[in-house]
Amino acid sequence: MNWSEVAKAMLPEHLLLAGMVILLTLEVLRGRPRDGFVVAFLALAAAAAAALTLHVESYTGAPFSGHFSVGPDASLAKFALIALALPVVLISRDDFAETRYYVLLLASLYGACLLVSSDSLPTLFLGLELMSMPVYALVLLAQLRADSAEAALKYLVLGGTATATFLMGVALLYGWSGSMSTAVFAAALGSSDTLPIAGVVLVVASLFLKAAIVPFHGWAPDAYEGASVPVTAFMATIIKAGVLFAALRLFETAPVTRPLVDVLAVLPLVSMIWGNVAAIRQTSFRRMIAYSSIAHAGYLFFALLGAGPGRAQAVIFYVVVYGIMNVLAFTVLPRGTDDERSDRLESLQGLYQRRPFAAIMLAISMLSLAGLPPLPGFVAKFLVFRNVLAAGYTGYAVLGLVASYLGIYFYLRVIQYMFMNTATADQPAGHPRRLALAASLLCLAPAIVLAFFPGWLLDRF
Amino acid sequence: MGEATWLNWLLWLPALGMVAVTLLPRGRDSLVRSVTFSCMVLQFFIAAILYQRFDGTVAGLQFATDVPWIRDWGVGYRIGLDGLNVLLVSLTAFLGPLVVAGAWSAVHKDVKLFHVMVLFIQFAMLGTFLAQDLFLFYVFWEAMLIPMFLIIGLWGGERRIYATLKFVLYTAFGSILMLAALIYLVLYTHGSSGYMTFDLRHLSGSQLPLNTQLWLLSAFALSFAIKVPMFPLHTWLPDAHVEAPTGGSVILAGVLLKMGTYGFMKLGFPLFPEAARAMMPVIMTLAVISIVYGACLALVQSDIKKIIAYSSISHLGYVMLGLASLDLIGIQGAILQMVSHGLVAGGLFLMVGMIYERTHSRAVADYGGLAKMLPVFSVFFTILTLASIGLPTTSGFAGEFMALLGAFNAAWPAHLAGNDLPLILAVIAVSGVVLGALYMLWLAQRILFGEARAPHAPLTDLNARETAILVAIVAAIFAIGLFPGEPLAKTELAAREFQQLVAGETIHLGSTR
Amino acid sequence: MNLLTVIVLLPLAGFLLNGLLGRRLGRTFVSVVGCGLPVLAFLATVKAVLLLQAAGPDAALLEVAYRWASFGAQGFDVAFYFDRLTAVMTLIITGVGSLIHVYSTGYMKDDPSYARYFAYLNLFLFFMLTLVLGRSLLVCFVGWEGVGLASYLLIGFWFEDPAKAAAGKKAFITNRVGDAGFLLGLFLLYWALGTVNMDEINAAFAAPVAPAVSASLVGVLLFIGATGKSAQIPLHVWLPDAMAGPTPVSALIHAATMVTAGVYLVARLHGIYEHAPEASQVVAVIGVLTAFFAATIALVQTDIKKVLAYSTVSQLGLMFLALGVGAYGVAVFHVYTHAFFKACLFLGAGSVIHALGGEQDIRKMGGLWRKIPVTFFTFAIATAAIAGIPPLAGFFSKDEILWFALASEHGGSPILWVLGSATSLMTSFYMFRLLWLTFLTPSRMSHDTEHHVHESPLSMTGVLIVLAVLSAIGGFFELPHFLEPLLPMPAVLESLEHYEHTFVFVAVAVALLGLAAATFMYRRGLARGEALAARFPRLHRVLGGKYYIDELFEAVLYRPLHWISDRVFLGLGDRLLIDGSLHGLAALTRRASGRLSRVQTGQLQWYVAMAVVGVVGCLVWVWRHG
Amino acid sequence: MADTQLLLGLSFVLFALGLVGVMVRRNALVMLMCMELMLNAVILALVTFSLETATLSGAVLVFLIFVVAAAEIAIAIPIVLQLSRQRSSLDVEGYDRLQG
Repeated sequence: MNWSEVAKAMLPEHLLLAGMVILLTLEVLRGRPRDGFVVAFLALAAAAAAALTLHVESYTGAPFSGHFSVGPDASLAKFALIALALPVVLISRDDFAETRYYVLLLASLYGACLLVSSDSLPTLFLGLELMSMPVYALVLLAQLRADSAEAALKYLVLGGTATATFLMGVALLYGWSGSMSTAVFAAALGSSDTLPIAGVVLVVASLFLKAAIVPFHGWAPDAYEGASVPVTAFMATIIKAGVLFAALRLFETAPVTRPLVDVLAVLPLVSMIWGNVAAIRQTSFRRMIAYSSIAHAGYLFFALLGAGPGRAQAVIFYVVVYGIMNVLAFTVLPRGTDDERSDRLESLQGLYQRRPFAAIMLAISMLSLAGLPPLPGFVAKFLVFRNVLAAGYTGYAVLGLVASYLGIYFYLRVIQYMFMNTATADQPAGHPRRLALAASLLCLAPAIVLAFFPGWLLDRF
Repeated sequence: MGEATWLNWLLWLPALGMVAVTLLPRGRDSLVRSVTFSCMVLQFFIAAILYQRFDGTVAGLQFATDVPWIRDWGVGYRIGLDGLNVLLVSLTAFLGPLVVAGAWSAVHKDVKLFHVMVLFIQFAMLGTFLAQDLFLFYVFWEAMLIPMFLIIGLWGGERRIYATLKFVLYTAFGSILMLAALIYLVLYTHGSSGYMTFDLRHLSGSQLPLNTQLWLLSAFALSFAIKVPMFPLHTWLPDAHVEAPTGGSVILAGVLLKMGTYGFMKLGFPLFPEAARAMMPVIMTLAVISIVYGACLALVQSDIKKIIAYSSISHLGYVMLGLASLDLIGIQGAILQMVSHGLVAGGLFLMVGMIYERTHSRAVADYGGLAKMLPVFSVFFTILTLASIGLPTTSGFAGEFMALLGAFNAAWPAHLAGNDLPLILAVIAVSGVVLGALYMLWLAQRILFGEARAPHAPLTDLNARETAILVAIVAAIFAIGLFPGEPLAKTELAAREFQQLVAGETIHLGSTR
Repeated sequence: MNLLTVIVLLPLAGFLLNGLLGRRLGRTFVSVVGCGLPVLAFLATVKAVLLLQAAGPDAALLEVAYRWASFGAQGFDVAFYFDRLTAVMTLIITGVGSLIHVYSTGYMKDDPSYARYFAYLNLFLFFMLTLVLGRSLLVCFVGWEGVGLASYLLIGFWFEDPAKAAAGKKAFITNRVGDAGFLLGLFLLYWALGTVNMDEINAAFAAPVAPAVSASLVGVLLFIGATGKSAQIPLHVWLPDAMAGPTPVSALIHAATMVTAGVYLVARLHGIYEHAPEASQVVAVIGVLTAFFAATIALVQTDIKKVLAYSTVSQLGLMFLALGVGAYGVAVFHVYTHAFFKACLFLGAGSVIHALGGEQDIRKMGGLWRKIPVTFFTFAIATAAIAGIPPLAGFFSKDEILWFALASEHGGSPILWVLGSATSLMTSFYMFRLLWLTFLTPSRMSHDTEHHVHESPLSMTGVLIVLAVLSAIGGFFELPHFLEPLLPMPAVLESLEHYEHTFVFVAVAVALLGLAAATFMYRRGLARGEALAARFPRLHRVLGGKYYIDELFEAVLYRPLHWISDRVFLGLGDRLLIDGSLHGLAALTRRASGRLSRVQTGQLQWYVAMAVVGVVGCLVWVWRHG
Repeated sequence: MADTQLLLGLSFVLFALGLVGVMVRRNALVMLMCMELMLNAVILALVTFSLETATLSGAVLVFLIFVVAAAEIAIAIPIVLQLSRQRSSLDVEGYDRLQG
């Protein structure tokens, strides 16, 4: 084992870990709440910088051969995950003063980074769990909502079921091959035996569960609504991204064959339709975003239908754009003292009159999520469907596009509320906050870059 | 590259204007208007220069830029002027300043956002016309939705939200399937030629099997037909037009609808020529139904804007008929009719806006004898009415006449070969000439003539700004009506190429006998 | 110098000057410009005629102004063509036109929209000249539609009155129906010949190799256009209503010039009709029917202008009869004489109306000859002329029409002759009825009106005198002979060759018979006429109701069109089927959204159950299809 | 290898039992226990496979599962505690304030 390699290859993870350690130390020594935010932000920034450097250097290394390896793609994915967490942290400060919140956040990110680099199923499993479990606690931490415990329990029980399912799948794959390498999964995809296929199905089902694909989505709307705004943002973007990276890690570039294709196509398709349709009548913003994220999970898994390098390209680009846009929405969301009321969609009425910047940012976010050009969401959608079409699934692609059409309406409804309806008297004031502004600019800048120069990101694969 | 710079300026000027207006301080409404207006005027001058320097005797693109954009997929920033878009680009640039001027005193709410959106849609429209890359085209095509959604939804009338959602949902549905077809086409070309590109010049020669072509063309056609709009996909138009603010209606009628017909001309037919030929009877039939149907519906409306809206359906039917004739004269007529309709319908909507500003009513029944009260207004309204009817010497005649002539030139050989459908359709289309006169004159008669009445009795006649707008439009209408040869010389080569590409070997040049 | 272009553009200049500046510069300016430019155009025309005469009998002047649009090697030119036929028409238009302009300065003296009136009148002249001077059918069509526009504007000149505005609209739209036919014919010709230049079309049909198009079809289509403009059955309905316009307008547009455009068109394209016996037959039959039925309606009209209007329709019918039997020159001859006497009649009627302060009902007139003698004398001469009393102008042209209707080898037949002669008889009768009732019978005017009756100013009476003189002597100019190099006369059936003079006597007898009958009926006033009407009440009602053609159109065309548009297209098509299904889909989606929300019960165990079903389902699916 | 089949069968039955338990038992604590049961079923399967394939990595994973299971419970307990305090009930059927 080469220690310098361990130090360098895992630098982002180390920095996150360092952040956690410092935070815990501070908690023990001083217990001053304010430091938590600063330390977490610095740790994240440093980790992001480290990941970016590794990517730019095209660094490759395997400090734990067969379990953990780093390549440019993995570094980029890590950078995306950590960078997405930056604005989330920025908007967290007003809600969370406790150090433990930041520790949990960093821990979850650590897990996400781990799974991106994992080469073996146990590592992947560890990463997945390390990513998920702090979030159960984070959901619980929303003091503003009385229902946060309920949300956390629903998330935990379904998450735990997913863990068990995943492990059962892993066990079957292991039983079939005698190996714990992630490559087993890709190999099993091409097999026609019952055992490996059953293993694959179980693993896929657990990923579906974590990413909230219909019919495994039950937890998502409740958890999103019950959690606090930054945690919802975190769940909707980073967790989803982590799960998709895990899927990418497993599927690699292997083609998906017949009976499995239907599972991988139909359930995401149903998710798109379900999510987009159910979102139409929602009155809670976060719940609406939850249904939206169910639909987006559908698009993301759809991208796995196509084999080859296009798959990673589509998934990563989509995840990045989707993440940025989602976080952007949460950064500008007006927040009142009464969380339940300020979460109502009606509270957005006339937002443009009160806070034009927030309204415009939210509009950009919604339109991008709807996949309308010239916003980056369109390029992402385009990539996904190009991939599906390239794999020859014309029918699925057309159905998917029609499903995505269904989603346009409720995104536009948000814009309608903000721009076209006039405010009712008792709207929460929601003053703009400087950190939130910084957070939204942090999202806006890459969004603009990705809108006009999608090639900048695409050419990195 | 020097010349191409001009075209890039033309395209990006509205975008720069957007940024500039956004950065202006709040509450300075007149400054916002002035900046937007100067931006539009500047842009019009650039377009005028480009139009002047556009050489109709040279085939292919002029002032072209071709820069890779997303290298991986062969997407490029490819823009250029050719014979098919040169007139429409000029029209767009011409109407731009008029829209701003027309909204000068009409828009008081969120002035800044309004002007940003107008510049945005101007940018998107120019981009759609100029794009020579399928991906770029689609991006601009869809980008038009957003500003239009806001323009109708924010500054529109009572049912604006219904109207704007209807508009967007209608249009977006078409685009979604077009997206699928577009990707499929590019992937197919990739499969057969080995390199992936969205360059239109490379895509139009693809040898797809007829069946595939039919599917893809249907998807494209759906999107374009919604935009045109052709029967039976037209019901968004009356609502959108009626609810939109004046500027929005002008943009819609003036330019946006031409996107549909331009799409057929630039993409739909040339990309899938065999399918286009196979589908021509259907398209012709729908075009003719649109002509008659739109005219009939215009006849029974009681809202001035709705009458003009339905008349647009009818007029664009002529465009489609001309295009579908695949006859040189018909194609030229279709192009001319697009420009003409942009001017005429745009002008009429501006005039309705002017009167609406004074009385806040668009009901035909509220008006009468305006000729007495508002003589200047009435003169312009009469001229525009006549142009809409297609009276000779106006641009409306030139376009309609050539489109119909083209349809006949195509119909007779078919008739002699035993296929009577085109002939029957062409004859019905000519009847639209009568219907057009019927509803427009009835409108003019009801509001201009008879005993004088209006919701707010003492009305002031048009002011200098309004008169100037209308003089510009009327001058353009007569210039095209009297001297159509000038613009047609710029488009002839492109029209011929289009015809040869789509009609294949069996060209009937109308009059070569 | 481009003489022909100048002729066309002079009135346009008048229109622009009067239209743009007229209101600001005052009446004198308007009068000078409005009358001066048409007179200049007349003088220019005279010069052109002199040039043409110098060039020989079948020569033509040709001027290409510019190319309107080109398509490869081909294209449409804006070109003017001037031969003897054009010369006659142009002289009538500019000559009679100038006279009527002068008359108008008196007639419209007190109208507030004086400048607008002259602007429109000049605009009309511009388009009319474009129509006759245009070399190609396209330019002709520009004028064709343009005169329709001018007519529309002038009929609706007093637009405050909704009925008048409606009459303008009706005229325009009826004409449009005809124009559709015109366009179809034009398209067909262009497709077949690749040109729409009328001289080339004639040449093409005269060529030994016939063009690949049915001359009859083209002929009928173009004739449809002509029926619209020249008010032939069934598109005649607009002309009587068009009398809503100022009377000089009726004289110029709806009597002397515009309505004869259809005759001009057919004569100009005689090359087609010569080779289209079926089309010619249609023309003749429609012509004679129109002539006959319009005359019957005119018998019972009581509005002075309506009588003249139906008389115009009837005379136009006779012209088409002549065209239908191949006597193109004769038709133009009648156009020419008709222009004089009908203009004179209308202007005389205008003078009467002017004198009576707007009264148009002949039942409320009578005994005017003493009070307005100049008007009476000129009116009487014109009446005699139209009735065909020799040696006045109408006699010559009408006699020839009836002769060729019988004797032409190109479709002449006794039936045509009988109907034509009956028309002639009725014409004579109703015109003298008009003369008697208006001028000669004892006065039936109210005292107040009678007191105010006065002769018109010199600008009006002068014009009347000039026209009366022309109506009297115009027939001596052998126009058919003058036009023969262009429009050859049809051969005469051999069996009738020697009977021409006999039929001249018959014609004169018919005219005199009409005169006598009218004198008998109306010498003493209305009583005998009313008694006759009372004996045939049904017939009288049908004639008075103009055969209910308007009502028929309303019931058969207009109302169904409205009903279909409103109920079927709008109600059923747009609202119910298209929007209805879309709204249905939207409602369905919303309902589905509600259903899906209800699936989200909040019950943790239900969520787990869904997930378990999902896992098991996936496993089963893969196992079954593996 | 009848033993292997037996053990595997047992493992699947346990797993299914756990799943069904989560699905039907309304007591939150019992639900958590059922989740542990599922994990134990996996452990059994892993060990069986480890034996059968004569590799060790399966057994290694078993230890990781222990850790994770413990952590899961550690997080679950405060959640259940808070819920029982709020709603004074452990019946998950009553936890339906979030829905729709």
